[in-house]
Amino acid sequence: MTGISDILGFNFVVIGPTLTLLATALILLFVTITISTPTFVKKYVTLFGILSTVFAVFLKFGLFLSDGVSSYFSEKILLDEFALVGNVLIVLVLLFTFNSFWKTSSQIDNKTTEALILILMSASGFLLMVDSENFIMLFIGLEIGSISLYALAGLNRGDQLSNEASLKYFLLGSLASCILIYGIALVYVSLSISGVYETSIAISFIGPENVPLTSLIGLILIIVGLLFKVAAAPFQAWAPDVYQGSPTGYVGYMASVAKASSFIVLARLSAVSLNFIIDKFDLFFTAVIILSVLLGALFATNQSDLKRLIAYSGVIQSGFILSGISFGVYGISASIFYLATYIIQLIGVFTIFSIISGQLSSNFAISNLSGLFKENKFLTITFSIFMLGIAGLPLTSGFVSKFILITNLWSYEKYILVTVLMLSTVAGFYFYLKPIWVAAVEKTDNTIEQIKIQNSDKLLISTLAFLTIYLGLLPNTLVNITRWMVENYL
Amino acid sequence: MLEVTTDWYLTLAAILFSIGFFGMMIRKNALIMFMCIELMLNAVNLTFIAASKHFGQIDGQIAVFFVLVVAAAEVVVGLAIIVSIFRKQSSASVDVLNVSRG
Amino acid sequence: MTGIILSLLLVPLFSALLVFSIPNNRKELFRPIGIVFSLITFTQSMYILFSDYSKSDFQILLKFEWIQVYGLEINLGISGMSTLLLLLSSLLVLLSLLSIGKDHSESKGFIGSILTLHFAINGVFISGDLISLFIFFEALLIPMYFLMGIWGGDNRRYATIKFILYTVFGSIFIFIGTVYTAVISYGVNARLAVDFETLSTLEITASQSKTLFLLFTFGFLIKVPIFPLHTWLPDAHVEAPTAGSILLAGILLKVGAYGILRVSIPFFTEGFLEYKNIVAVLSVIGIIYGAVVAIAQIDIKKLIAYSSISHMGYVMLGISAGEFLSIEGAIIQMINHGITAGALFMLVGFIYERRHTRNISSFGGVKITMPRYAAIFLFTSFASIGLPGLNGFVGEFMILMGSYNSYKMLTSIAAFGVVLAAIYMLWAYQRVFTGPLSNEENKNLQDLNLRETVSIFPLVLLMLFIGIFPSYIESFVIQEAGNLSETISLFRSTK
Amino acid sequence: MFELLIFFLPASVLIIGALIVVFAKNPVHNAMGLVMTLISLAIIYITLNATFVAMVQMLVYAGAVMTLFLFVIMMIGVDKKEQTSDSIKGQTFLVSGVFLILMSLLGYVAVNSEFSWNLWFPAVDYVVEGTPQLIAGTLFTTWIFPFEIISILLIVATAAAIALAYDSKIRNKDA
Amino acid sequence: MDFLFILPIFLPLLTAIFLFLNRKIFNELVTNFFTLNSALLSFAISFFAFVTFALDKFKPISITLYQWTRTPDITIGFTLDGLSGVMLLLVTGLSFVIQLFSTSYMEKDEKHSNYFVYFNFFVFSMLLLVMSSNFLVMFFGWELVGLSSYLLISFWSQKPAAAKAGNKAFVINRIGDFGFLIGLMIILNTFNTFDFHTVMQSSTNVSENTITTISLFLLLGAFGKSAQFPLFSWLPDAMEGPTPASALIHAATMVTAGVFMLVRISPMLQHSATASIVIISFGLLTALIAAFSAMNQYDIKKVLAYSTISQLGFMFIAIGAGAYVAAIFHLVTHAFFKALLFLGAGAVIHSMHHEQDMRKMGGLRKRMPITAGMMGIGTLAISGIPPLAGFWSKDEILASVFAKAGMANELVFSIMYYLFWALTLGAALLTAFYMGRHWLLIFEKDNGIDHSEVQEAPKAMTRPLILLGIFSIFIGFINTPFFHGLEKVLHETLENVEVTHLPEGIALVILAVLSIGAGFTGLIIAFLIFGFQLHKRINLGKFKLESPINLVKDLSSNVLYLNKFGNVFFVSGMKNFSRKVAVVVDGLIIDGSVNFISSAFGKTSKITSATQTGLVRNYVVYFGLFLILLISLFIFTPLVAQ
Repeated sequence: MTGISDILGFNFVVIGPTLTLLATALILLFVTITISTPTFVKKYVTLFGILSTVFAVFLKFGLFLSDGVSSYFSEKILLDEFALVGNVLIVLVLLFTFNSFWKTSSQIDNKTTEALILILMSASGFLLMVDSENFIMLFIGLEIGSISLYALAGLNRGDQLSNEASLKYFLLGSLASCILIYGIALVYVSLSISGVYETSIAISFIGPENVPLTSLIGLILIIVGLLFKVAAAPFQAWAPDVYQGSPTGYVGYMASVAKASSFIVLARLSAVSLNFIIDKFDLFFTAVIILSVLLGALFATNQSDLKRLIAYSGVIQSGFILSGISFGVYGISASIFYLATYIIQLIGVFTIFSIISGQLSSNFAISNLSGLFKENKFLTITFSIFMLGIAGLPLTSGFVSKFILITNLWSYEKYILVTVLMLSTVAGFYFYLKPIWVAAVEKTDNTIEQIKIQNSDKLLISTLAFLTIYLGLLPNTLVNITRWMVENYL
Repeated sequence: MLEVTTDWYLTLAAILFSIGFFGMMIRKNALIMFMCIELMLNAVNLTFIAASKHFGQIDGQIAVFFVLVVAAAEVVVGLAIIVSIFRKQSSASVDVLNVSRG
Repeated sequence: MTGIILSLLLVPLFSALLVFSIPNNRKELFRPIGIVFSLITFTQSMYILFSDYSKSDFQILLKFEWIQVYGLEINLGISGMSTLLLLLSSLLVLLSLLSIGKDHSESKGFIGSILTLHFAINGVFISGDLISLFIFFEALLIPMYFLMGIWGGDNRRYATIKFILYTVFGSIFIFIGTVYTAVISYGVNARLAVDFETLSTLEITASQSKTLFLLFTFGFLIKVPIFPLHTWLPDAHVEAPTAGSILLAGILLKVGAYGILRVSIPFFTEGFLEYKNIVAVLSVIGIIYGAVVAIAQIDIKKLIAYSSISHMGYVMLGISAGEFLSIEGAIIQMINHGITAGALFMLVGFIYERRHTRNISSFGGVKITMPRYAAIFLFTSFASIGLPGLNGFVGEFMILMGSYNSYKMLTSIAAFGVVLAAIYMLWAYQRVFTGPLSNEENKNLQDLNLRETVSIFPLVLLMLFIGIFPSYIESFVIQEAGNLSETISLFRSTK
Repeated sequence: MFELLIFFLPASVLIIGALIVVFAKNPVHNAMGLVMTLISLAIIYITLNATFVAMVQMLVYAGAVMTLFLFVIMMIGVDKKEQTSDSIKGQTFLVSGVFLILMSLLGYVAVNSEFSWNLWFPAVDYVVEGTPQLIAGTLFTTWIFPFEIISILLIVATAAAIALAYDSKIRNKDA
Repeated sequence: MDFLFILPIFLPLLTAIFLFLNRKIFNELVTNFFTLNSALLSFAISFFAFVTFALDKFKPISITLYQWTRTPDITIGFTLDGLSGVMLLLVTGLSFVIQLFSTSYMEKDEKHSNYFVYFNFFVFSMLLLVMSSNFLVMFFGWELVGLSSYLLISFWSQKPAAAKAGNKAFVINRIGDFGFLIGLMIILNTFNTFDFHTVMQSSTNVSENTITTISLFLLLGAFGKSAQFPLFSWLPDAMEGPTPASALIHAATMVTAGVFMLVRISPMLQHSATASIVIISFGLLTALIAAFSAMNQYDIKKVLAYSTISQLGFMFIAIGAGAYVAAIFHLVTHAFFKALLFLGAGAVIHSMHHEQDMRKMGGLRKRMPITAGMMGIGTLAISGIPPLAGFWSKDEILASVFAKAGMANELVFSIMYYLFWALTLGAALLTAFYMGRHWLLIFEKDNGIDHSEVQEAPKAMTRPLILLGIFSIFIGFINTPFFHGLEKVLHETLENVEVTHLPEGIALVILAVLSIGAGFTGLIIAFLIFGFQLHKRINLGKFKLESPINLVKDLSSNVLYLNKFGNVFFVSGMKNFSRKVAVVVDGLIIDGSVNFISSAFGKTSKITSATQTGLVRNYVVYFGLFLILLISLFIFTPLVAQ
């Protein structure tokens, strides 16, 4: 007997992670409003919620194993490998950043609950985004996530930089959303569809050579909207300002969750929707990649603020990841590997920043690091590992990801891209080593204030550092996972 | 005799979108920039509805609802940000806020 | 044997970790631990040297899967040449640990960095495929960065960054070359097989061979360093602490030449035949140029650094000539320059610790206060000049004799380097050691103490031994030099 | 003729309104311009058979959202002059160029689509009226999930607004 | 007993090592004991080996010690034939005599034992050189004598001049070695072996061009070691070293290595006419320049140094003329009388408390009769006064050149060789003149300085002098026109070599008379000027000879300004050049371009990051610009819009 809900494809396992996060947020809201709650309750409720989400993702795995790739909710929600990996990434980001965003939130007077709700909600939004099969759904998910992030950036209201970050992020983000939804509208207007798979079907129906210009532009605008979120040049302008201004404890989460979900969606677009017409976007992607890598390197060289530097390095990394996504399926698997390792390093770096400078502070000049080695060797070493990982030095995961990616690019004969990417790596060594120099090498008399590092932080950072090294030495498992992701699309 | 086709509406939407974009480029007042964003979202809505009529599908109009809600939500957050900034420095001009740069 | 191969990697790493994990208040433990473990590595290298493995071409002894879906493996192995270099590196690490003064020997980071460097160096010489070679090649940078950065001279920031960027710039070419090779190999083997055994049977077209040769060789040449790409070296040497300089000149420079011999020539022979003339011309320019610039130096370390450029020019000339004798000479010259330059830097370090200056003009007549030091310095200088009967002569002699067949004019010009070498080394010796004791500060200099003498002495013995009985060291490289020259002549005849 | 008139009249009001939004110096005028635009859009929607959407447009946009805007404008004061001088020389020039080119390009894109439509997706003859019934029917079946999910967006917006604008110190002072 | 001749080679090395290891323990006496006995022993063994060898009809013996390298097959091997046998005796014998002298000369020097270490090491190197059976071992010895001479010259290295001189000697020798090295390269690549025997045997199969090239490069080596023009300026400077060492190294042995080597390769050399002419012309040039320069030196040792250069020139002339036996003969005789002269000079210096300026001597004959007598014998010998040693050898050289002229098959060559002969004769005359001046200035001319404190040198010094004096008288008889002793010894060595023979009969007599005449003339002129003070007794005023004589004096004392030329052009030139290269090429161009790239990148970075203004509307403009670019890309590129 099939009810209406079966016809519409209702399945609550598939949106289980979203619902769990939502429920956690609502419980938090409820307990805060009704009774005066001690902070540790909030903490454990949040933690419990995140752990349940992990469990929900496991359930989703089970569903995938039994049903395979399938759509739910009248083709609004899609369960495929991208969605699964995206879910896992987002949940892991939540888990890894929990410590710092919890500490940051608990330091904001009377706004702890709101901050936590915003974070959980944004995660649920991004989860929806990677799950969505429909572009409108994608847009909604993106907006849920982004709006929370705009607010998070401005949560430290006493700080002008934080306000500024929030406003800039909001204005530019909204503009990007406008462009994205306009792209969706153009695709709809030219193909009368608005879905990931539908696009692919429509294109194969009319033939790749007959795809109307309008839908091409529409797709481009969608991609631009997503590229904005990952801060690829020339849509990178917001990233350094926002990273710099936002409360340090949140930046790790903000940067990694947006990047993870946007790239997963881009990968799916590239593998599914653009499957037949990917070569038409060749020039566009090449331009974006080269611009990202060059501008990122150029701007980063001149930075004295560490958060801005990481932002620009993110621009370069976006170029790298995008380069794999834009050409063929093997490249996508390489890019996802890259993405996963990069996110680990990114979170690690920002966790360390927030420990050193305090959760709420916005500015983080490189000179803040001076004397770090004297004060805390653990942080210095792990920080160096993360930076070297981002730089792509062998024995770290950064090298493996670069190697796989470049190998794929080379086999697609993208020689120019390879050259540009490698040149930026050289430049990268200049500005990635600069903070290490200040932190570990330079002899200085002025020591930074005493750093108190909690055991949980220590555990978290060492886990991330270990992962960075481990994936550099034995990357087999993760490579297999990323390869499994794309196997159906070969 | 000229016939009003879907293209006309689409062109109108494109012009509206461009004007919104133009406003984003020249104005410094955050409030007005919001309004420009509203203009652009409305251009999108116009496109959706024109397409909806063209294809005889209702989905385009449904999409407009979602865009509407998103626009409303954005306005709420945006205005909240402006209020928050205004409390701090009594100005809503975006150009004052260029401490982080370079 | 596989166990030893693995322990060559793991023992230095373990010892580095051990040193790092000792609390700071047990300062006296750092150096002994380092010495004991590098002694272990040294013994192991000796063991390999006396086994059959060292006298043949490269053989892979250990392989394990790295990335399964791409069919990537990590291969480890050895050959005669790499065993010699391993031995040299263990010896130099051991001696440099012994030679360093108190301010370094009680620093955990310093000892640890050196041991980490040892790990990476060993990795380079036992890696059996392009990937692991590249990994270790790059991994060398990390300990060097800290060694130079933390314990370097006044201008260390500039020098360190220059060193790193230069090397990284070179290594991206190696990286791209590796990727290219892997992709070609994928087309044949359906996996990214880049181990040396597969590569030696991999058939590649002439144009690919040329491109790949250029890519790899360019990267390695920066490390050598060859003439117009050399400017990182003097800066790096001047700023690096003594132990860093010893290892940099003694082993790290050899990595480039090793890479060319191990990768560029055997696998991309056609490219080698195409471009060897350019390399040869640049090496000869380097020989003369390095020597000429060395004459004008006022800093002893810089002088030795430029002399290294000149000496490594001989190595590159020998390699690019591609004759059996010249390649053999090049390998031997690599070892010999490692010994001699290491010893020279160690000696400069000794006097730097006493006087805290390396400026030639602030010395003069030091022989009077430090006769033993002066004698050893003179001895080492003569080894560096290439006096027959000492090690420096053997390699240069073989290179010149061998290269003459290919490049008559160039080799004759290169031979003039021996005259220039005598000029700069002896002139420096004259200014530092002879004449009256003019500077007050030099009057209270202490001669070498026991520790310092012990740490320089093995090198002195080696200089003499290799110089008098080169056939012993030769026996470890004959096979490889023979194979290389055979490959080259085979390609030359088919061309 | 009537068709043309019913297109061009609201269309020109719409563009004038939009230009007022962009160019007016006084925020209240801008807001009024926006209202003009929104209302004329609603009229266009009606001509496009989207009656329910037109109603919602009037209520939500022109009503609620604009009220919000005006409220904030009043709150932060209308008497402040905007700094209009440019920090980059020739910016206005550049921006006008960008504007014109962008507009023509987007227009071209829109017009260019006709070819493919007629070939693959010709305009339909029948009329789909955007009545509440039809919209509700679709919204609560195939679009039920996004419709429910959009509530999260509203919660997020609320939470964000509270977090950003709600000042506990002021509340404490009042209390 | 074949290996016997190896012992004298390594005995000095062992002594050197032994003394070096015990230098802190042994006092002077013990050191002297060891070194003298070792020298005597090695001479005795050499003598014994030579006698055995002579009894075996001078059949060469070869011994291979061990393999130096496997590929190419190079061994450390030694050979004993006539040539090396003579040199073996010469080196070990002289080394003993000179060490005997040194024990007294170096008395109470604080580095006494070091001196003997270096000395023994030098003897070892020299023996390595002469006993070698292949080019490599010869090169070993070749370079090691350079090293030991460096050590001995800069023995008193706290004296800047000594250090400088040692340096100069080594570097100039290295220039020669550079030629030697290139010669070796060509040899190895032509013959595939270094073995003398094989190389010489197969040299007939090789084109003359190759032979000439090899010879010329080896000749460069010989020029360096034997201080021939233009590489001679190190030898006068080398006089900064201890005098006995100079006697051994810079008179008797090391400097003759070039001559030795050329004789060694004579089977090859004879095939190249070009090389012969080059050798003879440079030899003659050297002989003349050095003789000319010696005329106006006032340093007691420098005169001898220039004289040595000049005499070496004679030997080169002999080789160029194909008279290899004559060259070796002159080498041997010269070794004795020049050692005698040097030791004599050493004795004088010792007695004069290290005063070397001849102008502060004069009239020492009465104070130091033995020394004066022995040095007189040396002077006569070098001047070619019969029947002393120098006469026989020098006469043979002159006669050979003359004979060579007769043998030439073209008139031009004939005339050229006659000219060479005449000039050589002139050089011989100059030799007699400056040597006479030398002796007269030291022992005869009264400078009005009181030398009452000067005493005869100790016996340890005079005994060697007497010994050498006896040799200087009689050694010439080993190879006279009546008894070709040396020729027989060298017969096996020069088996396939066409040696220029002396003219027969009356021609020889006339030549001998001419040569004797030259010697006497030179001595007489010297006596007239420095003994008889002729120029003071007759009035030369009306001839206005002052300025030409002063010019000649000036040129002579400044060695034709060749040293100054060399200093300006090569030493300072090299320094300036390298400084310019280091600063301009290395610093500004190469490193500058590297730094320029990085600073350009930095500047670009600074400029471009100015676009990140922090203003939202600017960011939106970037957005818009890129959107325009994108859309026009899609509209206008054929790639996208079909």
